[in-house]
Amino acid sequence: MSLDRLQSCFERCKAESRAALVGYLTAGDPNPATSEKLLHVLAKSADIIEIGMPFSDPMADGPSIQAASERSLAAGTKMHDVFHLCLSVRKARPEAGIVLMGYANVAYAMGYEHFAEQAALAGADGVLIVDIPPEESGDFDAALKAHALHSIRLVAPTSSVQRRELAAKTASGFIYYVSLTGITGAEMGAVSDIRTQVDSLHNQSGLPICVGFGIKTVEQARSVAAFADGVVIGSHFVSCIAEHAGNESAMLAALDKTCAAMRAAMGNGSKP
Amino acid sequence: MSLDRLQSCFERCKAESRAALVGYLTAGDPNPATSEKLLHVLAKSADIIEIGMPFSDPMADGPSIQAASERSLAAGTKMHDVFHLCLSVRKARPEAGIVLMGYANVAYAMGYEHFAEQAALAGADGVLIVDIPPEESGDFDAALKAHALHSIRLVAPTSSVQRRELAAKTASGFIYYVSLTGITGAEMGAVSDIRTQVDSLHNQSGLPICVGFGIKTVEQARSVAAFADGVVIGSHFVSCIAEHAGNESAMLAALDKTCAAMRAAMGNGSKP
Amino acid sequence: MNKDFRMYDMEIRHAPDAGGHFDRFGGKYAAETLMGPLAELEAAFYASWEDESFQAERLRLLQQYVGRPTPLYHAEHLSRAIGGAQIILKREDLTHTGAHKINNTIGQGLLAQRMGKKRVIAETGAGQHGVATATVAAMFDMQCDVYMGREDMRRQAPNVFRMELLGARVIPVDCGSGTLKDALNEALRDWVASCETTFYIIGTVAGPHPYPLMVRQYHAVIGQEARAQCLEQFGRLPDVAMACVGGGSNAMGLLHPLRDDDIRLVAVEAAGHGLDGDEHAASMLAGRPGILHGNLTYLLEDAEGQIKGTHSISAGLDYPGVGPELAAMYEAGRLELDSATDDQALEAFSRLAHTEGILPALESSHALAAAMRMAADMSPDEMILVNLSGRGDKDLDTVMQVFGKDAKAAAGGAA
Amino acid sequence: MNKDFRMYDMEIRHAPDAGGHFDRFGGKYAAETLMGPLAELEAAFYASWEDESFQAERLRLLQQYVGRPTPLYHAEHLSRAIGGAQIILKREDLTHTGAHKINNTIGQGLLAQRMGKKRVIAETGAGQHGVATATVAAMFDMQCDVYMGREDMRRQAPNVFRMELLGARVIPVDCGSGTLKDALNEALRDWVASCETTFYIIGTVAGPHPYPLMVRQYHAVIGQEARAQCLEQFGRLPDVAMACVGGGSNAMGLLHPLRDDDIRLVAVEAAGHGLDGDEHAASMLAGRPGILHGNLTYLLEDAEGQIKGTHSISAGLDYPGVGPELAAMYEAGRLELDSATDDQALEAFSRLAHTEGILPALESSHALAAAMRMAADMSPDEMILVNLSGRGDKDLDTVMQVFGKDAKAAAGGAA
Ligand SMILES: Cc1ncc(COP(=O)(O)O)c(C=O)c1O
Ligand SMILES: Cc1ncc(COP(=O)(O)O)c(C=O)c1O
Repeated sequence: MSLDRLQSCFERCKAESRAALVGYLTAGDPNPATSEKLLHVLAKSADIIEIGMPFSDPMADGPSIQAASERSLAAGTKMHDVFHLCLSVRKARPEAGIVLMGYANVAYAMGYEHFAEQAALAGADGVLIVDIPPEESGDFDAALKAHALHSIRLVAPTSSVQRRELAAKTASGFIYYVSLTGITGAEMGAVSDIRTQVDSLHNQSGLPICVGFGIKTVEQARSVAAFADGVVIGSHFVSCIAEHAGNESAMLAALDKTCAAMRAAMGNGSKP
Repeated sequence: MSLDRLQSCFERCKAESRAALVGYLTAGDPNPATSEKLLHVLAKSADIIEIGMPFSDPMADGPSIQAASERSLAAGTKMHDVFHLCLSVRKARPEAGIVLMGYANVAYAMGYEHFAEQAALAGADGVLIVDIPPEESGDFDAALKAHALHSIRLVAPTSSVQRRELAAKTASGFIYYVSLTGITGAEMGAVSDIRTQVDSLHNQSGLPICVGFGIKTVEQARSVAAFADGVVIGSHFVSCIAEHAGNESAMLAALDKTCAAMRAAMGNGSKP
Repeated sequence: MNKDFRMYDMEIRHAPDAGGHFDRFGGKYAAETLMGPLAELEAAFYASWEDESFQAERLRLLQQYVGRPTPLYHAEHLSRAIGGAQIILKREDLTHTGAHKINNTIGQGLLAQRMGKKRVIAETGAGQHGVATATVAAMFDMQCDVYMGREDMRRQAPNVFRMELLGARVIPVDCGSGTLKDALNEALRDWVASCETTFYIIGTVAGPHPYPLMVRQYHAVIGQEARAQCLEQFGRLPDVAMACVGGGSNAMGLLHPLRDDDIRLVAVEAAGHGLDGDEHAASMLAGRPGILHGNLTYLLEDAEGQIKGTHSISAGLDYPGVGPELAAMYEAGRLELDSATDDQALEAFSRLAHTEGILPALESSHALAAAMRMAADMSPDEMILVNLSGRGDKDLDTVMQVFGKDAKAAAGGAA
Repeated sequence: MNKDFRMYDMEIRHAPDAGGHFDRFGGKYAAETLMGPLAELEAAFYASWEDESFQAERLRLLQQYVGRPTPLYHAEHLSRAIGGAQIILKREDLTHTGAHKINNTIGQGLLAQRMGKKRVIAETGAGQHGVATATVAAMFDMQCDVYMGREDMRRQAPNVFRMELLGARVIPVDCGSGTLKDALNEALRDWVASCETTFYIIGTVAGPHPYPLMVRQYHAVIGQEARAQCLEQFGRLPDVAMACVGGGSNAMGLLHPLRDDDIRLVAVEAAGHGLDGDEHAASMLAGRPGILHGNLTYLLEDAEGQIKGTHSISAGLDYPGVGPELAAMYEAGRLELDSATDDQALEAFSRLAHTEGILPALESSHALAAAMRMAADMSPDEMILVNLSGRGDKDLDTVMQVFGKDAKAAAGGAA
């Protein structure tokens, strides 16, 4: 069952003395067909795949992921396409972690219960909704729980001790530590600061801690992998799509290459 | 002496059973040299010559006489030119009536006393300042009187009985009845109305009554000449200058012709 | 002179629950990064609200700087022309900067000062909120960045100049439809990154808690004054109170203090080219509940929850959502809805100009259009109070274009 | 609310003589055709002034329509930045239509109604008087024609649109320099022809008697309020009171009610490109007495009495004369003169925008510039009261051009 799957991902990585690679792409970007191929490429290297649900108003995202949402919606991507893509990845990688990520209104429009049901049927392990904080997550978490889906929580540099505790208490699967005060794709904060935060989160919660937002280079990824349980790469992967717009094979090749490089940076065997 | 000269003009006309032709031109229009020739042409037909003193802001005048002021000032006409032109007409026509007409500020800027002195020296018989009504004319009239100049007054259709009396009391030379409520060059009012007004003015004052503003055709002139002591033609004569701009001899010929026609309309011998 | 402070009610009535919910609406649907800053803001707001010296300074500025109380004007000539109910205008158009928006920015600006913030940001549609923000930023010597959709910059050009002249930076927003919602997204993105030094001055009764509450409280002076003025000038309260709704700040400002009275409350939405198609901005009449910009409220969205493009001739109403408290009042049956199309708003604009010599904002013209329609079916001894939320100077270009005149040509030449 | 009527003094103090003379200035230098209508106007004015119901209606409109009393605002941030005397602003910019001009048009508009006139005409420079006239004409359902120089139509384009939207006809004046004086000439020409049916609403304290008196009385609310407000807010009167001077209506409005107090009164003329040359509009500082537009007063004229072309960046000050009562007060030593150049006015405009979040009219910016200069040499416990006669919205194009920005480009694009 899916609760186990995320856990096994992290355990597997731990066993390999490395951090998990958590890779993000927006579903349906640049169109559903190509997106499926891209997700399969991503799934070759990533331990956990974050599938972004496109939204018209992605206010927590920078230009790169905003553009991904726009391309996806312009190509006509609907939620059934998102679930189809999810299921396709699930079939190809039965052991991978899969997390659906997105904004509240998309889930709300479907109805939380129906959304959770579809997500579970599509083989997702967890869901991360950027704009549903613990305070508003009662109904939503209940729906996820009913379908054995993890509710992933974000913790930010601005989160107070109380809020970290709240996150630790209400989250499952893993905690996503936001490595900067800002939107996706901005510049990552100082590694030493992030490390301090992650260490203290480890003390507060038994959950794995993944770090993301702003990680763009192999060096950054490597330095974060040294202490985090997982490293999330988003904008950096997404940018392959914009860079090779109109040339699917080049797009796939570029993504494959950069995914592999990031996977390598997770530091097989190098973790203390 | 000049007081006699205006009087004799009207007496002469009366003797000829006709109205006096009072002709207006702006001094210095289109330039002092041509203006001198034009005034001499005018003086051949007109019994009384009104010499307009150009002013930058001729608020009581319509487009035609405004433009005359503008041309004159643009040609550099100064008050000494105006007086020179006046004197030139005086020399050519020792028996004609000459009235300087204009706006208060020009006289005020010279000083009323100095202005009156110069006007008298230039051979003028009277002065008509559009924007010095009897209420404001104390100092000015005194200066004119000191130099034996007539103070011509306007009476308008809007003038009350009291104001007509005031005009009758303070005017000398003649009374200028404004044949319309409006500016120079507009359309003349109904002849029957004007006649009623002029008749009643004749009852109030022993002074000759001249009628002006808006008289443009020989027919109008003839109909007014039937009951008024004098008929003032202004815009109509001035328009010869604009119509023949740049062609002095045509200008002079046109003015001559129209002056003669108007003079003929004064109705030699036809007056009751 | 001797302005009467007693008409201002400092008690917070009809407060949301602790989480900022008005019934099922509202809340705090924000990114985790903002939850800390929002809690800090909430605490600061409540503390300042209880602080007499803060309130005294706020009221002093509202009176001596903004020009409050604004008059209540009986539009006799308009009412007579219509021949029905009396139309009474609350003259927010006479405030400094020309719209009600400044009531709120004075409040939030003072709060930003109190919290030691050196920079403010804002989103703006019609530009009125941007101007009002740039204005208080200048007065309080704070840095100011205003996000504005490029389409809105075009239609409200004079307000762009005004902000720049006040020393603010206007940042064009190209994403989405280049209108208000996109500007709000960009402002939120800025704030997520800058919340430690920056105060985000939201311009309407929307956004995550405590914004809807806070903005309502700052605008409540409108209705409090109007209520007292009605009693003083007419010896009675109106039968109906009406306001246009973009996000709902001028509506809540007028209606909130009247909600406990026996008065019909009406919110007027922008029907654009008509409610049938998609070219309107009538979130309550034509939308359904959803989550956007930090709160749960009525939204214009497609079946998938994607936010729809909206249309209104008035930039200030061109927004696919509405303040959560309005949604709650509507569902509770305390708020009636009406709408006006672009054409109806323009007609109301002309009608008021010609009968009363007042050029209303195109936003306010929507409320007027609905009021005029309603008045026609009422008796002359009934009374409709309309919030004239702003003046129309900012809309001259738009209106002249519609009326078939080329603005520049008119300036250069025609009689 | 509860606005205090007692601050308004209805007695006519410092009246001119029966002929409308203030010492040797003023009078009735008008064409005979107008003398009858002027007498009729004078009688109607005096009768209405004594008529309590007329005055009550005038004050009601000033309060409920115009937005009086306007606030008195202590510009603390500006004063602190200068480090000298305290600068206090009388906020005429907050009146309906955005300048003091409406105080007068409400008065004359009501008088026109009372006299049964169905049509009004006006001259306008900055367009503010034209807008204020078009406004009351719309309200009172009178036909309205406004004469405006073509050059002024260009620099104050938004006001041209506003007049047209209010239903007025704006008639471009091409003669002369195409500015205010030429518009006045044209309006007088119209009136001479139409005086039986038409009321000429003159926009400043100039023209033949009774205009200078009448307009002063209608604007005296400014100084009467300011005086009472100073006493109430600061417990004292100001040391200096200042206003810009075009024709002088905002100056007389502020200064007349303060002339019997021990306060320095200062009128600020437009120095344009400097008083040395001819490119300014400083009639008192650089002119001499003469007769124009119906009254004897200080004028800018050449040796022959021809009126000179003037220059000021602000259309409302671009006039070669000044109200006769100001000339009289100046000669009597009761009025001090100062001036501000175009550049100084622009700097004051920016300074007020940046320190206080207020965009003043370019006219008012002249008064501000002089006040700022004077304040710097005074002590912080001294006080300068400045008439902020209007708001700067009408001047955006001019200012943006000067500040090197292409308005259209800014609107379309730049950050
Ligand atoms: C004059 C005016 N009225 C109304 C609105 C709509 O906003 P709200 O619904 O928040 O009052 C705006 C927005 O810019 C506005 O400028
Ligand atoms: C705002 C403002 N201030 C001042 C003036 C100058 O006129 P006055 O000297 O009559 O006050 C004008 C004229 O248009 C104006 O619009």
